[in-house]
Amino acid sequence: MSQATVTLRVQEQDFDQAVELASLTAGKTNVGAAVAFVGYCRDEEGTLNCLELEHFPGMAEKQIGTLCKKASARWPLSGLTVIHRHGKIKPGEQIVLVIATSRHRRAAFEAADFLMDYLKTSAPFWKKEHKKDGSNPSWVVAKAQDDQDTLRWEK
Amino acid sequence: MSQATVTLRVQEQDFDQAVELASLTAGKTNVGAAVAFVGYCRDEEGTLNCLELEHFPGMAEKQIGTLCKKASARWPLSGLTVIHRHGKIKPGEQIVLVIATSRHRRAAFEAADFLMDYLKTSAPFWKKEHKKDGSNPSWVVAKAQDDQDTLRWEK
Amino acid sequence: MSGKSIKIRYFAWLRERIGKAEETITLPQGVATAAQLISWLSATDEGYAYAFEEPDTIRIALDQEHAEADAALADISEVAFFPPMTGG
Amino acid sequence: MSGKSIKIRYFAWLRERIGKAEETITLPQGVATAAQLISWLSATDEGYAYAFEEPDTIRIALDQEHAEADAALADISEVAFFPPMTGG
Repeated sequence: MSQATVTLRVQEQDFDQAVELASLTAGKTNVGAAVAFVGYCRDEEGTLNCLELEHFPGMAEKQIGTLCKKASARWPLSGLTVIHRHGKIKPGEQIVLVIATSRHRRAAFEAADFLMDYLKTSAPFWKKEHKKDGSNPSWVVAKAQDDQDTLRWEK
Repeated sequence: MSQATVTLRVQEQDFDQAVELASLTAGKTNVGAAVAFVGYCRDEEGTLNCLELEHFPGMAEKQIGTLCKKASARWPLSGLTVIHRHGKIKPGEQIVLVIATSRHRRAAFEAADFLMDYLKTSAPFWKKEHKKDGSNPSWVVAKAQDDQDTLRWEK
Repeated sequence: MSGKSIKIRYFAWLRERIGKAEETITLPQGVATAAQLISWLSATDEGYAYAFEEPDTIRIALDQEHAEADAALADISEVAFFPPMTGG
Repeated sequence: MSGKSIKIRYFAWLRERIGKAEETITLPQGVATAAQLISWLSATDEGYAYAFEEPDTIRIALDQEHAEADAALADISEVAFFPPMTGG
């Protein structure tokens, strides 16, 4: 089994999902499946000005790197890309990208799913909501469901 | 729960994953997660000239439409795009695209995964391999694993 | 009393073995299910017999919906036979 | 004998409640674990007491690796305290 190509970035600027996907697949004939996940800033009520993502520089990259290693060891991946933004992000904008490529679809699906579950619960990022009405910004509370989701992989 | 926007195409020409993803997400603030799956024509040994995909016109669209309805009924999706190509496809080229968008990541992951499993086993497409050496083309044999995979959803 | 007319379609290696993509036949008396149609076709010609030599592997669609071998043909206008699918 | 020097970092609402992002302290005698450091800090000031009022919700990283509250600080140069993460 060849080693997966891992790309990992924690950055303020936006990313181009299509460019990242192409760089994992273009000209490759050993990739049968790509699963790309994009997480967006939601605002269903129309009350959000922006999300502000605080992160722990250094530890964020380190933790995501550890997760990528775990995923590569568990599934036969050919490539793995994780990009997580920080700073202020407007409704509708992209927050996070995970792409997993593999010979087979099941590995690509599971690795991307696994990475998103653990990114949520172990990568040091914190979201703060700034409302349009100028009220005090408030920290997003972690969901018990996210911890539950990671338990699916502990078997 | 609002109805999911469903796009479904069976076509010979290639597709642009990024355009399809953008059409499900651009300007939307109720989408929190997008999962895009792309299936590619593999050729690890370098012996394949092309895959030829035969399909049952009419039934293919009908079956995929039924799968999209099932996915929309089972998960709270905002959008669903399925594009399946037929005809001759070269190594490295795209064969199939599934995109699911939702407020939450779990619904998007599961719906895309579900659709791929059932596309494999219930959409009327058949792959034939044309080798570079000019030997008789051979039909790809269905994998028992693909049937197994669909059982995951029958609970 | 003349039997009803039904269209039959073949795909992938069934189409190749039988040597045609479709045909329209008059359903013979006593052929009421897809399985019976397979038996009747197999008895007519070596190409059909070869195509249907392992009936358990044959998938069936009646009017473009997946169906079991014992499904009735009474209200059906199109039967399709094909191998297990390999799309996606 | 003087204690060892350790850097402490705070994130999100812990940072806001404590009013600083980081500080370097000399580990007092008897403070050997992350939990003991939380207790000691909470006793020094109302801001810390407020930040750490529910110790069970506080997550801890030692030299940028997740750690439990009873983890030893002996070989550690940086401790970080933060709420449950909400990235992704």
